Amino acid sequence: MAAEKMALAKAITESLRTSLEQDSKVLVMGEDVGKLGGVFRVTDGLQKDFGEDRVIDTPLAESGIVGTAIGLALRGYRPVVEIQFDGFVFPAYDQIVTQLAKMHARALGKIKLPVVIRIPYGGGIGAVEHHSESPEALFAHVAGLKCVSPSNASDAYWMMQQSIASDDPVIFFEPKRRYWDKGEVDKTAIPGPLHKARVAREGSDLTVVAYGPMVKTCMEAAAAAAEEGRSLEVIDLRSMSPIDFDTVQASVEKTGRLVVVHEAPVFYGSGAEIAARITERCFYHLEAPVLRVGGYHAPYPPARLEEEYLPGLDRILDSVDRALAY
Amino acid sequence: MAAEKMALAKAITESLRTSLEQDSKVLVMGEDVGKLGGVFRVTDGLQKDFGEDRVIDTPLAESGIVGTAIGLALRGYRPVVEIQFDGFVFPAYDQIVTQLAKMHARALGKIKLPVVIRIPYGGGIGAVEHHSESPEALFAHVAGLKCVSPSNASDAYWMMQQSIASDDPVIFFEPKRRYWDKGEVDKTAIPGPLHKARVAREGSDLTVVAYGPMVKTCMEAAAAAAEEGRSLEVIDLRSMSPIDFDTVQASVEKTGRLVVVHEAPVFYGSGAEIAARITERCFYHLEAPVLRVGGYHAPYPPARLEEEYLPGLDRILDSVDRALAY
Amino acid sequence: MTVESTAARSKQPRRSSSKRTSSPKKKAAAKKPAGDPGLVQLLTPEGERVEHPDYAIDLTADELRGLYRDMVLTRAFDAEGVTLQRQGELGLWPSLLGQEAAQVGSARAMRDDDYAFPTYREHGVAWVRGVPPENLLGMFRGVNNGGWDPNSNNFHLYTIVIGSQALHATGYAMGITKDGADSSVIAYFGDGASSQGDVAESFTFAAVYNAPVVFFCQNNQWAISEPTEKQSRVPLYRRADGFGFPGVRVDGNDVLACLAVTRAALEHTRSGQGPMLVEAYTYRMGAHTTSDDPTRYREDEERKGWEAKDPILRLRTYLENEGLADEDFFASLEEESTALGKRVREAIRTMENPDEMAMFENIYADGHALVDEERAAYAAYQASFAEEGN
Amino acid sequence: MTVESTAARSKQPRRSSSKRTSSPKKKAAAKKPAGDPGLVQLLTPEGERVEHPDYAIDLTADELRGLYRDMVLTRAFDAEGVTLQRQGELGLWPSLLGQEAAQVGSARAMRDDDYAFPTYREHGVAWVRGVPPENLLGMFRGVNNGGWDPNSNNFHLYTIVIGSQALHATGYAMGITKDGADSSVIAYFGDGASSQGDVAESFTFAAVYNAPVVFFCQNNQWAISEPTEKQSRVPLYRRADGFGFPGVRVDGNDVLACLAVTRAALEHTRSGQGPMLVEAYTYRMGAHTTSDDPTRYREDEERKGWEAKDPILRLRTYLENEGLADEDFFASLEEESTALGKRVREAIRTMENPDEMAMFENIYADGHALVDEERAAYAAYQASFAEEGN
Ligand SMILES: Cc1ncc(C[n+]2csc(CCOP(=O)(O)OP(=O)(O)O)c2C)c(N)n1
Ligand SMILES: Cc1ncc(C[n+]2csc(CCOP(=O)(O)OP(=O)(O)O)c2C)c(N)n1
Ligand SMILES: [Mg+2]
Ligand SMILES: [Mg+2]
Repeated sequence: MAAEKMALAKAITESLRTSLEQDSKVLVMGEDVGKLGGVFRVTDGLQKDFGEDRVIDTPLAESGIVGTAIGLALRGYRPVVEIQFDGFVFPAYDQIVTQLAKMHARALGKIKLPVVIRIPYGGGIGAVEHHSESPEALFAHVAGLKCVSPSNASDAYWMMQQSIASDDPVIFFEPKRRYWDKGEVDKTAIPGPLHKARVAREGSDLTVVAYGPMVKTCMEAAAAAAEEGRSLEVIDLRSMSPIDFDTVQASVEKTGRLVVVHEAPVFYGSGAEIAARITERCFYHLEAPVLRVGGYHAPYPPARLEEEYLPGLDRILDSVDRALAY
Repeated sequence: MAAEKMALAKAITESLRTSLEQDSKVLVMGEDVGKLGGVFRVTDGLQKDFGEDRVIDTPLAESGIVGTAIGLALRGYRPVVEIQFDGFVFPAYDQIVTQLAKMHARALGKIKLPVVIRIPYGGGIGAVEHHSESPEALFAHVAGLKCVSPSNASDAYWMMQQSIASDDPVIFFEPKRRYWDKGEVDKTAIPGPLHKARVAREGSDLTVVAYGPMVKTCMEAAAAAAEEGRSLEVIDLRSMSPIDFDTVQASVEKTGRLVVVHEAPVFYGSGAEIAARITERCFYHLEAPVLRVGGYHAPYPPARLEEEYLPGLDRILDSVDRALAY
Repeated sequence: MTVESTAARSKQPRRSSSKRTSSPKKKAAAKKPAGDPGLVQLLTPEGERVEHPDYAIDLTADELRGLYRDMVLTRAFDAEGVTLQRQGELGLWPSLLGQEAAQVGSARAMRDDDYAFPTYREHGVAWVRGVPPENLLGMFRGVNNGGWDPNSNNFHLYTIVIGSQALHATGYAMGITKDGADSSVIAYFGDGASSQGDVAESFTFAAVYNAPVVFFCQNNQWAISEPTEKQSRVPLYRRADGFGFPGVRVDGNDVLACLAVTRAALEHTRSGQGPMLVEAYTYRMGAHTTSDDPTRYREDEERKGWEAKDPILRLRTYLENEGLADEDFFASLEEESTALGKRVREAIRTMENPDEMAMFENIYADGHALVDEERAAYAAYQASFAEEGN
Repeated sequence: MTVESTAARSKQPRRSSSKRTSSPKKKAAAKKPAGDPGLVQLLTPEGERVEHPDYAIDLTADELRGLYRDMVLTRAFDAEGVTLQRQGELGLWPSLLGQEAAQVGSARAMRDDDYAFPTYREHGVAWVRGVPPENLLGMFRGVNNGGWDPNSNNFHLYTIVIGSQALHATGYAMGITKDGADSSVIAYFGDGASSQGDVAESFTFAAVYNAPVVFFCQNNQWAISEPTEKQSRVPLYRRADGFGFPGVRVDGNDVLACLAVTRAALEHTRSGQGPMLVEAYTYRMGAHTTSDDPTRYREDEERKGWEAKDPILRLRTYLENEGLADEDFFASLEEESTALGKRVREAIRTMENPDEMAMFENIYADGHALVDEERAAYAAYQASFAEEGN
């Protein structure tokens, strides 16, 4: 058994390394990804080993990074782009939404754009403004993009390689506050499909759906709930577009109750889509409305308030209680 | 009674004219808004009457337009910005999301940014790519912005002035395919609040919620349903952020059924938010899950397919039937 | 390459052709351009050959007639586009009228292995690259959003969001460098586009990575209703200098100058010196698109002034004066034009609407569960009408 | 204006002060700068006054001491920022170490009615504008995202999204023109920021509208780990030329030159000639921020080379050599620095966390139903703990 324990960030590094090794068309590009190895050191050592030609420090211009990545993909490359922080993806939004997402359709399939956009996202690290946001709904709404987020090292390792192997553009949301969390990675395993949800904990009273950084929090909530005699099933969604509704549906048909948890603001967030669709699919099974726990309709607050802003154990359990009270 | 019949586009022109007259700080700016009067002639004649200093043809750069509008607002102006078509707002997305939406909060309220961004949106006009999109969910998700859309000339007239008067940034979505639809505008009336929904047609069997261009389609659907003996209540939402959930709730408590209709893709669309929240508010009143009718998870299709892509009478009535069948 | 292109594009610049038209005698007679010294011109509006110290060109009669033919046929099918729009066959048509020399000249400077990234008005470039005109018209008819295979002619899809393609071109050029190839790229854009941040960023990337890309800006004086002064207070070719690469302004209505300058620019990029900017100074003779009404914002006088500088006329005068083309040539070209117009017209009129299920195709290369679900639901919904109909 | 600023900012440029320090004799002795002729320098690293044909400056001893004091105090509280971060009082601190002259010099060139749009490192500009240092530190402590009132000192909030503020500055300047005022604006940004589309677009808008804005680029050689060559292959001041306005490179470690050049640039903009670009050639002596580890990407040698060009040192040498400041001055300034550090430290340590309900405030000026709902729900939720606690 080849499993190694490694931090989530390290698992991504290893995954990038493997991809760079296996396919000479894979490129890593972004601000400070070279010598510095990225502000989170996720690309640490890669430029040293693969050269400046494949691990590329770019000018400070996100639209330029994504736009030239598209051009590189048109030339046959598979660029993996790093956006330094969630809040800095917006200058590239036009290129992502109007070009990256739509070019395959515009060309009636004759063009493929295997571009991965890595975005360290989410809060909980005490950062200044624009460094703690969760913009996934703004990408998942857009057809032509796929959006995924690993919650643990093993998924980070495999999902990154699958994203790079995908012929579609993938927005790869990295749960930055979990970068340092260690987990087992078995590099010889055969991974499941990229867009399949995972039942992270089985339970019978209520289903909790989360992805990325919130999975750990929800597992903790489930453990706490168990002590109070409540059996929560936790689903790690893994993919926000497409969403594996089948797995969620199967769970909700069993438990009859659903709470969706994410850091992003609830209003127009992914929880809305999950609630709407699962309610439609499980209308006769639901004993309570789908409840959502997430950020408020407010700019991400200054660091000293983020504990209050972010969904934590208490707020999740409060919603669990409310759902169970129906 | 001072009501005049005028086209929706004309009502906006008149409203802008009135605002320019009443407040010397109001500016109109955008590409081709001057001599040409905009590609839809919405700003027709304004530059002639108010001069190049107040009705400003800008360089072809949307981020620049919104970014300088922010600066002008900081200097005390109230810019009304035109984005030529929905699909061209994305180069400005960063300025809208990271600056326009957040600066009031960043300054702890010491800065106000009364900027209106006019976006002619939606399909049905047989246009080429990027000219028919409905990106409202991408703005409504973002705290700090308000998003509204009139469905008729009178609302267009009043809501524009209210948006300009608002001290918050407002994204004003103009239903371009209804630009030429005429309606009564009473310039002496006292308008209701900007963010209040309107019951456009009373009914008892099922509630239909729509906004902007889809209101007319839903009214037609309600008329058709009435012939089949089904009484639909149609709500014109008018505001996508904030959403007047109270009005929708009251209606659903009465009818027990809800169908939400919009042109934008359903996946992560505004219908999801409405479905999720109304299900929570009206759990015991709903006889059927909230159903959504909207665009598919696809880039807006070429013009020859848009009739199939856009929600029309049949697709709305199909969902009504499905909801009533529960 | 399709049959209608004048000559197969060579793999190398066609510098060594043997039969030359400008004999030494002629050369001696060539005058310096009268106008703006900063404007590269090789053929005056009056059809006189002039020399430019930095840009020599020496073409065979065949090549000259070929350029003429390209421009005439491009103008012909472009006019057909306008007509077809009037007749309701197209939703929209952006005419290139007046810009034939800029497009044909620059495109003829390219090698087969070079790549063109157009905006939405480069019908002349498309023609030279061998893209059948019908293919271009499809998106303006509304049957697709582009849809030709960019790689079959190294001619990318039309890009409507202004300026975006400049970055794609730059990235593509960066890829060429990585491949160790000596191909090059042309990014086409307009005077209006020069204001977009994306264009500036593409200048930065191209300069920093020494990418082999020629930025070819057709300054046709207008961005819809806005004159170029709304985009810049100095000539656009100067923009490049501040990014550290050369810019040059060429008479965009002079096909010889456009060819010579673009050729030199492409060579410059191939030699590893990085990008170059060419500003082709030209004029949009028609409306912005068929939806536009230019009488609202510009004087007819201005247009008339430019008529005298017509790119086709001046080459015709030259060909006639020099005896490089006879009446037969012009007559048969007229027939060819008519035939091309007819061919395009027929192709459009018989162009089928896409199947409605096409909405659900080509959104993802590897599929997407929701698309599958929506496709199935739509098919079932459509089938329900058929059932009801039974 | 707060008391700590050296001198009240005048409503007009202080050109007519009477007591001048450079006597004719001194002037005659002044040398031409030895280095890059394109680099404007008035005070060499060795502390020698040199003349520049285009940029004269003539300051009183008071004013010179004032500039010195500004730089020293800025450096002092900046160092305090680093210390406070190490001690866990701040989450982050971006030190301006090495850039004091660029910031103090440019800011001292401004009038009260001018407006500064900083990025996130302009502590020296803030100081001169009279913003209390504690206010700057709040956002790095995480108690707010800025939060000072920009209009009380005409000093806008720090902007973290690189390049955005250049457009705000330009729009603000456009408003000044509309108002018929003769104020001006400075947009501060870095070498890295020069690559952002927003900065290019601000150049375009400012040029086209003749907006009174000085683009002040502090080229501190690094954008985090990337040297300036990753952003441009030519000096950044040249960027302006391609947009049709002048650019100049100034020794960014020479406070006199920064003052003189910025003053001239501001005058240029006031005269209705539109924008100007100033590139202050300087060096970021410290880490990018306290989170950064520069040993990973640059040699200590480089830093050492720049130590010899220290902006404070050279002015001190000059003051001493010219007898313009005595030991008392330096001693009391040291005390003042210590006191300022202490004041900032205490202010930070006693800075209260915001009330949690502040999350729901100031999102909208006119309110928003959902915010009200969420605020109420949160309050009820919080109250439920209190109840349970009972
Ligand atoms: C980002 C964006 N904004 C606005 C438009 C609408 N629009 C289409 S063409 C055009 C003018 C383009 O002018 P120019 O770049 O000079 O090209 P030309 O049409 O003259 O060839 C505008 C504003 C667009 N297509 N994309
Ligand atoms: C749009 C955007 N992208 C990335 C970042 C992350 N970032 C913060 S500072 C910085 C480097 C800025 O360099 P420069 O403009 O030279 O300013 P300096 O820090 O040297 O003062 C980067 C990449 C950001 N803040 N905004
Ligand atoms: Mg143009
Ligand atoms: Mg820097």
